[in-house]
Amino acid sequence: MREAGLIVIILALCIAMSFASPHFLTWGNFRAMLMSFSIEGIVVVGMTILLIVGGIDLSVGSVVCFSMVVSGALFLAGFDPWTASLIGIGVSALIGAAMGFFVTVIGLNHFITSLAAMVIVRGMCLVVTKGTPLSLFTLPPAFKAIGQGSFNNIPYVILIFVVVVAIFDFLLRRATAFRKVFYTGSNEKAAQFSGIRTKQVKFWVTVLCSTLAGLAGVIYMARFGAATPTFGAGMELNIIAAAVIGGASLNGGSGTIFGAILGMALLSVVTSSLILLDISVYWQDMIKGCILLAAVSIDHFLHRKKS
Amino acid sequence: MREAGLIVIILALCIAMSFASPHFLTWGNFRAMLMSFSIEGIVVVGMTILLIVGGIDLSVGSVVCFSMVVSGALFLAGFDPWTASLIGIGVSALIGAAMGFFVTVIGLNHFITSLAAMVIVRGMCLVVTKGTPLSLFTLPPAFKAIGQGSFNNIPYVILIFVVVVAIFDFLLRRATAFRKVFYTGSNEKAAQFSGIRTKQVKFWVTVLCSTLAGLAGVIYMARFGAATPTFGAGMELNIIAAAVIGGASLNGGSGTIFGAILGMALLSVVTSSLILLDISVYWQDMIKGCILLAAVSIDHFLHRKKS
Amino acid sequence: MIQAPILEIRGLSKAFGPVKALSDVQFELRRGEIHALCGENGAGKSTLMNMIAGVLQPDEGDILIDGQAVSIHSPATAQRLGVALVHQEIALCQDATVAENIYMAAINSRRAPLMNFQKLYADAQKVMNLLAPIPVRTRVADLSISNQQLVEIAKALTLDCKVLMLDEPTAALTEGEAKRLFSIVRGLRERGISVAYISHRMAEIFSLCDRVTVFRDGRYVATDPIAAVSPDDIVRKMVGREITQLYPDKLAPKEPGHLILSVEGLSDGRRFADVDLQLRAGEILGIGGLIGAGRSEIAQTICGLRPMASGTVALDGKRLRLRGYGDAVKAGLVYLSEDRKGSGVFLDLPIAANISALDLGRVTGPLGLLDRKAEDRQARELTGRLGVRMAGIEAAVSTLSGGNQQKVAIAKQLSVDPKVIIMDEPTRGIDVGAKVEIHRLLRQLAGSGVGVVVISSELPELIGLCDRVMVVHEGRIAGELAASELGEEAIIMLASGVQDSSNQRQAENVV
Amino acid sequence: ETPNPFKCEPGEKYVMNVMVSGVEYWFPVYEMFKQAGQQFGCETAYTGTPEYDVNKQIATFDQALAQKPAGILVHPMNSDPFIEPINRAIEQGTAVVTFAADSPNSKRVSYITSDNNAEGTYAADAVAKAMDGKGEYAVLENPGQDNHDKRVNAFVARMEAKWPDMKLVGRAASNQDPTKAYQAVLSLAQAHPDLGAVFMPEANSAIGAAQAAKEGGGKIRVMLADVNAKILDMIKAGEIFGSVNPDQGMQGYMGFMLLWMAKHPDLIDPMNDAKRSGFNPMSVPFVDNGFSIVSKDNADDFYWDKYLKRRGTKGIEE
Ligand SMILES: Nc1ncnc2c1ncn2[C@@H]1O[C@H](COP(=O)(O)OP(=O)(O)OP(=O)(O)O)[C@@H](O)[C@H]1O
Ligand SMILES: Nc1ncnc2c1ncn2[C@@H]1O[C@H](COP(=O)(O)OP(=O)(O)OP(=O)(O)O)[C@@H](O)[C@H]1O
Ligand SMILES: [Mg+2]
Ligand SMILES: [Mg+2]
Repeated sequence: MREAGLIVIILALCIAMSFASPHFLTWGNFRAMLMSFSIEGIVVVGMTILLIVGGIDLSVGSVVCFSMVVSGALFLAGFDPWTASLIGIGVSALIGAAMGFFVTVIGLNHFITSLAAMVIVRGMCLVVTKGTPLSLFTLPPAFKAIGQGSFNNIPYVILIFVVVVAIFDFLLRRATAFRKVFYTGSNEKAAQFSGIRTKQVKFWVTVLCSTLAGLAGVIYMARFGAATPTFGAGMELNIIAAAVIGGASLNGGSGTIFGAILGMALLSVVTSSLILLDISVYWQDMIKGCILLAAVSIDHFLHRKKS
Repeated sequence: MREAGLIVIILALCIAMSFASPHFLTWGNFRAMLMSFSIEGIVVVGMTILLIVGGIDLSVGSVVCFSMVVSGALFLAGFDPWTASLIGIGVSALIGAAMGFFVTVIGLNHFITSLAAMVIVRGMCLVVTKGTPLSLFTLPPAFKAIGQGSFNNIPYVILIFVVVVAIFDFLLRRATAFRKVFYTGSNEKAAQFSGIRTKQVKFWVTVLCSTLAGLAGVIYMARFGAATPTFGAGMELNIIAAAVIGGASLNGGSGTIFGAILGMALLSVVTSSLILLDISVYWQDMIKGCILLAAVSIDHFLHRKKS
Repeated sequence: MIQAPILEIRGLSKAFGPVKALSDVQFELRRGEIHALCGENGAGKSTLMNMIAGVLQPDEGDILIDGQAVSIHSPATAQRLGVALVHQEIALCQDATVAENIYMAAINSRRAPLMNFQKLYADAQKVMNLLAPIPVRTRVADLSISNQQLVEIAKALTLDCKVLMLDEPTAALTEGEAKRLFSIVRGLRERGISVAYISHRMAEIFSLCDRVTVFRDGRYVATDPIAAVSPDDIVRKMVGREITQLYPDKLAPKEPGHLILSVEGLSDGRRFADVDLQLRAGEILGIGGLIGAGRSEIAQTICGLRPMASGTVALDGKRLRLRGYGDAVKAGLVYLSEDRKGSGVFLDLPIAANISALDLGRVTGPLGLLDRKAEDRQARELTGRLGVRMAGIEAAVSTLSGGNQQKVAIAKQLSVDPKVIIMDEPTRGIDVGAKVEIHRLLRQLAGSGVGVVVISSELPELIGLCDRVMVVHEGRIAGELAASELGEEAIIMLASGVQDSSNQRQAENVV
Repeated sequence: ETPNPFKCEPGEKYVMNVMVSGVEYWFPVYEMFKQAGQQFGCETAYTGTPEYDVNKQIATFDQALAQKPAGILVHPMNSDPFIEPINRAIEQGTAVVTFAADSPNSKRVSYITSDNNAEGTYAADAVAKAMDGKGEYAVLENPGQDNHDKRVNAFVARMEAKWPDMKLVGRAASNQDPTKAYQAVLSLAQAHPDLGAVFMPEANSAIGAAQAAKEGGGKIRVMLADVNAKILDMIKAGEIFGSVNPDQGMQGYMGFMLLWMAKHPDLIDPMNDAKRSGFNPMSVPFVDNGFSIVSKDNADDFYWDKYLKRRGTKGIEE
């Protein structure tokens, strides 16, 4: 199993770190790491499913931002924050539907469609905010709690993340509807010859990915109490990297949610370790890249040996 | 032919623009557009060939920067600029070779390998420069001329670009060695069965792409008389977009240099038009993305009709 | 003095994980002979060929060429040693032209720095014409699967080799193309080239080959001169038992039941026109014709896999309005694709998931969740019935031999209890024993009231199995033959358009 | 009666040029640039690329140049790449003034900026004083961006020189990304439970950093440079300690003045060698536009949207 290799690598890193820094193996640090990737983790879920169907979405960073910005602007315009958030998520889903349209009806590929969407949606963020961050300082505490509160010392953000991951991991393994995603990504033609409406499948997965990005945007808004028009730029590469490290193939047909989350965790552990070890900022990027490369290589090696 | 559709679209845009703005059809504006994409165009050449073989390179922006930074640092350390540049290009080729190694020997995919390389090489730029731009004011005029001089009012940069494009376009269409690139990208197994050493092919194409990025870096250095550690960040998406608009497939097996350059030209004309039309910056990104999407859709439509 | 054989295999073994594909096998190919290699699906024939061609590496044992032990690490090495293989699965570069595919090896090894496309096209067209007049400037992706098979063979003919191995080259070819291939292969033999030939068609083996080697369960059984054995002997050695009746009994002439499938005036506006077809419960209808006649297109259009321009399709008297193939499946109309690898199976997915793909509803429990147990049960039952050789139902289909992949594709169709089943080259790559099983199964299905249509390029199959055969020529029904009229001559005449005068006229007009 | 000399010819146009043109830092600069232009009866325009890309910025600079404006107020993303374009502009008679970042080796007539070193130094003093000169601090960086690096370096240098008991315990790259800043501050707070302050040279990171500081119990003082509405709100709420904010308005207004003067050298009869040497007598090499310290008490005066509303202007869109 692909995941086993990643778990081994992550554990090895954690153990090494616990010797190097006494602060590493504390609940505080663990919580900090989890917090730092749990919202992005929701986006990873959608991206993984999209990769399985053979697509890709470069627009997620922009969509996260747009959902944030739209909800924020609506809130400032007098909507209650829950309605505003629902509309924000709805608008994200619409963006997904638009991309799905271009992919399935017009016949463009996911890469170029979502690249254009990335630019367009980022532009819309600018249009809505006029370039200035919206300060949502007045968000009611009940809403802010989504991003900042916790339950028995476990932040809601982490709970939401775990629930979303658990649900989609389960569905992806067990639900009939999601099985079609694998068929379509594995061999689209064979899926069509099995009576599967592959275009529909691709369409809905595209919508799902954007919707989850929208959800993430709303949670970010609750956490930061702000909506910044530049938020999430460059996020897509990190997210795709996590999914690919976790075993998703860019050619479609394979990938797991759990693996992708482990990929995300690996990236997070590395980043956090470098900071804890007080590595010079000039060296951080380089070391991070090297560890990443080494981890992926080792994982690949473990994986290959098994199969 | 894919290219015909793009030419039609670009011409249509230009004609529309020449009515909208008296400044559009001037040599000054034309020169500005050509200048703005001709060095990047050299990188596009390498990327297109890499896409044809089924690879992708996210590290080009970092490599452009590293080549610049290494050459610059060597020049400041007393090397003559020509030698320094050659070493810069050589180092870029080495980076390509390292990526090629991970792809062909270790067996990682191009995406994740080049993503790691992007981070690592960017880190190396920071390490070499300690984060501050190198001022290369003292570069001898003969060297600066590469980037800033012109011949009969045609900048050398544009001449170099045209020569590189012409050579590789010709080679890709006619050279036996480059046909293997198509075969490998189209069906690696089939190519292997015909005795083609597909790993070698992939390796050398990866090296070529980085080398051309290195060449671009050196020209940028001559043009700007500086080496900035953040240069070229985000360049990769633009470059891949150009190649894909020009007909290169992300699954390998198809693409042309000429098409990719037209893709680049389209992006450039759109950007330039928005500025000349004095469109509000808030709307620029959005309109740009929409035009891009429309252009790709129209192109796709023209193309589909023909075939 | 006896010359050393050109190719000799000694004590070769190969395992894929726990699966022993070959154990301690031997094989000997003499200069200038055509040597058949027989065995059931999964016996290890392709595995052996792949090792000789450098695609796979043996675990132990020797490969000797001209009496010299060699190690063949890669296809390139094999090529240098003069060994060439036509793979069982089509392996062509879809984006490249036919000509480039044909001469890919030559282009690779030649030193010329620049391509000479004029010469390439001219030479390639010459080679291609030996088999069929496929224009060589076409992209391979635009060819039908059987034409791709022809390109694959043409590719082998250009190789400058001493040993040519053909792995089921005729699996989807009709008589005409197969005959042309045989005369070419005989020509090669005259030139001293040695040929190893894998096929499940006994008739071919007896008309073409000099000797035959049989494998069973990954083990060597025997090698005999062809003159010294009968087809029954070979089958017995392959299967380990006697096969008494090759084809099941046909339907008594007056028995056909009610009309199940009725197609009228079907056209797609491009490849075929005015197709009428009636299928009655209990009968097996055959469809014959040459490659490119449009049989597959007709079948796919009936099932909603391609858009129709005009015409009607009625199932059980009710007119069908299909928005897509999914609707056809729901209505009980299923189609087995001739392109196994491209559209028949999901190579990377487990066998069980492949079989359940056609109707996931059957393995879905409450709440829309998959019922894994039901899925496994279904897979176990169907693979058992068809005798699929596999490590387990969780194994990826890509780990199966070609014939066993075909069985999985068939199992998928059978999983849904269809009303009408249209099978395009159903026994492509299936061994003799399994073929008998599948034929019996089809007959059983027909007997239970299912309408069965079999498209086949193998004339004996059409003749032996079907109650009635429709022959297609250039997109039109050229004629229909009742069981009593069936014969190779009759089918070929119709298929080539010789008999039907109206068609002939049309053909002239087209030209 | 002499006609008023401080007036533009018809069609005399002054352009401002920046990169990442959609972000609000530039807006007050342009606002005052525009106000000055209007007072002189000149046309003004706001140009630039929405991207963080020097190559694209130069393309927009070149395009602006192709329209032969009277002057360009440019923020060169990197200094040396602009030498050639700026010199080309000067040659064709377009005056060029750089602001907030310089291209010192070019022939630009003036450079106007706040003093990044002073900003960093001041920020360090403010933080250290609040901590009684004793404790641990960290910095978030954006390595490679010149003015940001200057602020950070000055901050650290000041601490070392003047506040020996202030200990630098960590540097992390946040690259203007709030999520990265958030993660970095959380990690830093884990490794250094006594962390008392964190400084970053821009506002984007601060949103994430402040949130992390808040979740860490509010012991960490967040200090930054630049402001936006969110930052101001947080300053007012006490979630952010303070900010040093360059006086963007002066940057724009004086930027215009410098351009206008450079374009009209004949207004004075120079009492030096300018005429002989061909030197522009109206060039002012360097102007410091100053900066403000934003704290709880004065934060209300820095809201951009309130300013726009009060003035009734359309900001960069006119
Ligand atoms: N990649 C693989 N992984 C696991 N098992 C494999 C693999 N390839 C082949 N096998 C197994 O090896 C055995 C021999 O397969 P092979 O393809 O050689 O059969 P074959 O004789 O060519 O059959 P057919 O007539 O169906 O083509 C089969 O049991 C098959 O499942
Ligand atoms: N570089 C190339 N460009 C175009 N076609 C090629 C190239 N290399 C090989 N071929 C094709 O492969 C075919 C076989 O090549 P090979 O060199 O074996 O042929 P040949 O008949 O010996 O040709 P000749 O001796 O005239 O070169 C040729 O007919 C040619 O069409
Ligand atoms: Mg086989
Ligand atoms: Mg067919």
